[in-house]
Amino acid sequence: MNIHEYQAKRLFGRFGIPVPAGEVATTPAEARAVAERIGGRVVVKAQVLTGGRGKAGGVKLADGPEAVEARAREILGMDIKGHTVHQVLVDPAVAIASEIYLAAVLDRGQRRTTIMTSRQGGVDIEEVAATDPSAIKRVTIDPLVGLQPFHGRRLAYGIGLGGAQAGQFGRIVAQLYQAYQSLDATLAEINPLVVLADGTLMALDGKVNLDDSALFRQPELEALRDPGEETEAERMAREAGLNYVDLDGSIGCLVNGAGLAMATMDVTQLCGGSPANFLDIGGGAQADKVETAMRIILRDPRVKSVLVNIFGGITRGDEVARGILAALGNIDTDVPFVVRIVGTNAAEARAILAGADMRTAPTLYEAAQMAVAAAAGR
Amino acid sequence: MNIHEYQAKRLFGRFGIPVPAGEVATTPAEARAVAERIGGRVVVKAQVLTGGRGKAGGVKLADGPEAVEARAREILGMDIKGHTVHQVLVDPAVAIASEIYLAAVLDRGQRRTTIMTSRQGGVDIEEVAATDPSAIKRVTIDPLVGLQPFHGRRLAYGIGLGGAQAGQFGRIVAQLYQAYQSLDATLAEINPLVVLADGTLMALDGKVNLDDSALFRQPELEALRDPGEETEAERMAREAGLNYVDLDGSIGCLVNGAGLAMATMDVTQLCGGSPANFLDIGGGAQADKVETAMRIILRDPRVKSVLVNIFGGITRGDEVARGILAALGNIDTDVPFVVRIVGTNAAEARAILAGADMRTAPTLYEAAQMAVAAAAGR
Amino acid sequence: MSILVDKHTRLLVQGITGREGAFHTGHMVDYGTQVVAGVTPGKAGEAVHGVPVFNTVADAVEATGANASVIYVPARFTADAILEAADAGLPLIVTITEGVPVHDMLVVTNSLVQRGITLVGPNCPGLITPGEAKVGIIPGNIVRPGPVGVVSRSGTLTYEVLYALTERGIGQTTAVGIGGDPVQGTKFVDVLARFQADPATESIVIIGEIGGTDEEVAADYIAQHVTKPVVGFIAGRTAPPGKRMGHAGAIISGGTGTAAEKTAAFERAGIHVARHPDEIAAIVARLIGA
Amino acid sequence: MSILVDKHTRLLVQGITGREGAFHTGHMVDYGTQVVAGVTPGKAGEAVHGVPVFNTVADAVEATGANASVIYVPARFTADAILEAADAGLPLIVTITEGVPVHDMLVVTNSLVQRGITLVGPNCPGLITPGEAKVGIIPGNIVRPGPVGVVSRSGTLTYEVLYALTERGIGQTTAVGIGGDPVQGTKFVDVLARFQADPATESIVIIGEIGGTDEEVAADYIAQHVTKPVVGFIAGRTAPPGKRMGHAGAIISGGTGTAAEKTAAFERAGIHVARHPDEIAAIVARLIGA
Repeated sequence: MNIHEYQAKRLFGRFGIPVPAGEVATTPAEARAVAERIGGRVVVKAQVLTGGRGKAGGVKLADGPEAVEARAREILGMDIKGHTVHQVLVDPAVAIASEIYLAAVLDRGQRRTTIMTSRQGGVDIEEVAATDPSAIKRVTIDPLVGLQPFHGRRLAYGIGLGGAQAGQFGRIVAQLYQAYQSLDATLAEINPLVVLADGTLMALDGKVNLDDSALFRQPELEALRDPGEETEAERMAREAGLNYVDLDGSIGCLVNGAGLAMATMDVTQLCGGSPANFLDIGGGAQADKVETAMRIILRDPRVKSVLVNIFGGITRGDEVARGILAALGNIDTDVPFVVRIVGTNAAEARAILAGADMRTAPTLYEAAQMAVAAAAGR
Repeated sequence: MNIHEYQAKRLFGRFGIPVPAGEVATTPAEARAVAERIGGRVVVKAQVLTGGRGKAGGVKLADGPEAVEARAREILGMDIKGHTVHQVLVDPAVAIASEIYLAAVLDRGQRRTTIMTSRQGGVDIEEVAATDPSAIKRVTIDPLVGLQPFHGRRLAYGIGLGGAQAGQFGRIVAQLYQAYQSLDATLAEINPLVVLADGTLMALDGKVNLDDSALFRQPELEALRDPGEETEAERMAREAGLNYVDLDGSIGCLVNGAGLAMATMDVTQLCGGSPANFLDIGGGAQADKVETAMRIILRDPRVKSVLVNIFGGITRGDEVARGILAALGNIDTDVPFVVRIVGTNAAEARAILAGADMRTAPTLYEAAQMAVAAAAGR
Repeated sequence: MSILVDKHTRLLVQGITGREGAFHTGHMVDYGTQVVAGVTPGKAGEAVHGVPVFNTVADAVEATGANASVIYVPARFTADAILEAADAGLPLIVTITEGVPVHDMLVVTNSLVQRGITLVGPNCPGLITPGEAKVGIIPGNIVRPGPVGVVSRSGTLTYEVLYALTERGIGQTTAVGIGGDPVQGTKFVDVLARFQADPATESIVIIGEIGGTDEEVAADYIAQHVTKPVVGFIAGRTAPPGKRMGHAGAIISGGTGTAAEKTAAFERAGIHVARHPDEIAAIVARLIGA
Repeated sequence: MSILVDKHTRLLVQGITGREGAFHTGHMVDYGTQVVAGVTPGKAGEAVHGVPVFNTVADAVEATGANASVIYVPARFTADAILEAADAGLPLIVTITEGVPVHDMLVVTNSLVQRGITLVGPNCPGLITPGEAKVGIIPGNIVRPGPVGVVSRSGTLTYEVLYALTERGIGQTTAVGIGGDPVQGTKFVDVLARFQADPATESIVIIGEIGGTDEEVAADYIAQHVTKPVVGFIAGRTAPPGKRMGHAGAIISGGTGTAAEKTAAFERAGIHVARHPDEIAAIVARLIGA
């Protein structure tokens, strides 16, 4: 789960990291009120869960309440890479001497956490990694021992800081790692960590990715989920315990298992179609889950055909077939279904579905071809 | 550093371990006031940093304020194994169904922490270990991973607990380990952890040994030090940064280095004498430290002679000798000194001391014999 | 021959009295696996499908000589369960549970690696040595003994491949599902090394998916150390970046972890890459002349 | 020959600009030790006794190829310093500092043992290979090259023994002070194994003291694995129970850790036990015919 900049900075502040004293607003009037409270020059920043908002015009400086209200009016409602701006953050503007990048990030391959920093803050770290990899300094944290002060020193001296600044940087490294650990994050990023005119450091932007699997022990974080960032279909799926991702093709996919669901999407494309979604209904027949999954797929008007791909394992194929039929009995639709069931009792399953006037196919490749053809005809 | 039962239980309570709602008193009247506040039957317990106070009559039940005051009067001022009772703890008396032993203790050999428990609470664990070792259940905690819930379960089921009682026991194990870790303890012991009439558990007695080396980061614990438990000589030594332990012999020992100081005591005994103290003055000549050390030794009227044993290493022996002379110049004493200096510039050192009319010896064994002989003549 | 588990494996089931644990214990017992003990705290003395239940793993190991564990306990208790199994000295621990927090797994995997204990999973279907032992949830009726080693991050996609191989009469030495989480106990290379060393394994199927770089690491390993023919497939060519595709680990982030990169790495390493799952068994058949 | 350090050791000094660090760096350099670098955060570019100073151990190792570190930083920073040296890949770390918290050392020693890194100390005088390298604070003028390996939990008591051996013309391969703390990086058995394997070491002196059971473990090890003659001494026969005798580890607790037990264990293991320190060198002289 990702959270907004203002939420990330609020959390960082709680761990002692210096952050601007800004506030979030959902209307131009609210933004004006925040600016009046803060006083002086402010920056109005779109809160959307995507990058590149600066280039899209979602970040603007403003001086005085009138200007703030005007800028907020421009930004609120803006569409940035498919995300509508519902909130703006109004932060006091600060004089920036230079910008640093700092992040704690999960290193899956090493099963460790890497802390990365670079003097080239304010830009994507991937860009720095591509153009000037030696500018990035890294330390790797052993989860059994944890962050030590020397890690902070290596990073600070590594990017040329010294004196009191190196000391403050080391404290921020420790605070960021503490936040990353305590929040069950897989990424905690400050970009930029700015050097102010007086030489002290401040986190001007923040990004946090949270581990969905740990939200059960982070109830406060679960509450930060932005419902506006989820499509209606994604919300329905999440509430039903289905793994679902919206895509923009025309072939609905209903599959058991995440790997098989991805493979089904891939084969659909290989056959000249394009998948409308990723959907993993999980293990077992569970007619109610199948029905919810079908409703989610069919509410998308772009869906021209549905490809059902089920592997019958310990769950028998005929049971799954009956579950599908039961679900279809409750849904009124004329979108064509292509069903491919393989594995345990697949023959019985095909017989059941054939009796219900559904197209079936013995292989995934053939099923995908049929689904693509069915969609093309509509 | 050891702390009193009432201090240990107060700390345990802070980590969530159930403890009796008692209070400490330094006078019979205070004890009576505590008993009146608590109400009902209470137990009056001598607070001394030694075991065996029960057998010595330092723990007594009392019903009603009069009785409490009388019992407190009996116990306060009592001498238990050389410790004078200055405080009593007045705890509400509870109905005890059975007693459990539970402790977290540093295992030096394994470089781990062992948590031990036994159904034979209320007696010394060493006694149980000697008579019925299989009654003791142990788990070993990897400091890199920490205590896990399964450790508590293994101990609980291991001593035959079950159901809700096993659950509460597991929580107390976790709380005790948390206390042990957070307080930088090398021992955190609950003995007995009692099973009350309703089946719940309560820590009736507590013992904590703190790591002296960690007191710098435990200022609150440093404040728990009981000055009454230290001799005046020990206090002076601690404040001067000397390692000193009071013993009851007649040969004062002044040595540089802990191992050498112990060896000096041992040789004194081997030669028929008995050491009056352990004293390590540490590295370097430091005339002021040597002087303080001498004053500490000489304030003991039992001291009949002083054995000075110095190894000159990087510090030269002649410098040490001059330090000793300078110190002696400020102290008025007729106790005979035997000085043995070996190592760098030992010959020069002996010459300097010979000029000052001090007995010197080339070996520790000979020096000890001379010191013992000198003491015997007084 | 086989890797990791065989007919001598003495299996212990943690969470045996739970719904999943009890259900799959039945299937494992029916398959002929030596399931010697189960553990559920507080339920010592009970039995599930004839398997005796103990309060702790240590008790179970002492009483039955179990030498492997499979874990079905809920996610929030899984780290504790794995560490309990490790502490009791079990050299192989297979964790089926999905949804274990990443930070729990960072601690657990690092500790187990240092102690030389093999952890498979979490969030995996487990492993099966056809005709000998089934540890986890891979259906027993879709495999048969034979010369192909299968390793995969997926569940049902693997079942498909196993089923297709078996339908063609091509059996397997062992099939290992290493799981779809970002931090796994066993990685592709660990399994590849074992298949390479196993004389009965003649060829290897490796099924990867988007997210992380383990497929690239596996490709390097295969290029350098694996002499047996390898057939590969990567799922998620059509997955969009930044979205978690079911598995916690199946996510393209920061532009890395794409199917295209992984497929290219496989091809550079000389792996026979299938365009779609149906091709996998066919390529294997061609390679081993079945 | 020698153990752990020799003329090829490229030593780094952590805390080199501190009072102790600078003082002993001078002595180590004067002795002929290859002291190639020092580390004090924020003091890169300075020099101490001609030794260049770096901000971090990683920088120092990269610039100088240091392969061992000796630590003189204050106790509250010692765990960090040790872990920094370990992280920079140094295989030998000698920690002189006294008063490091026990819980710090629990974490540090367990981590280093698992990584195969040798930590000597803390609260130790370090080690010296006469004529080759001095790492720590053992006086260089009381040793000489020769056939005796010395290992001890003590400082000055060891110096005494070294001095007495040297006075008799009996030199040493290496002398190792493992330190007087309850949790140590290197134990007696670790050093004994190295002396037993070192062809130049003909006999061994082991000096123990009250507290813990490492002497008993060492005695068992000697009985089983050490074929060279061993002379032993235990300090603290007259120490009272429950009192810390200077060293944090020198305490008799719960009735164990007494000198009597340890001496008995030494005698059972066939170690030649000296009654008092003056006897040690005499017994060694007799044993090796010097």
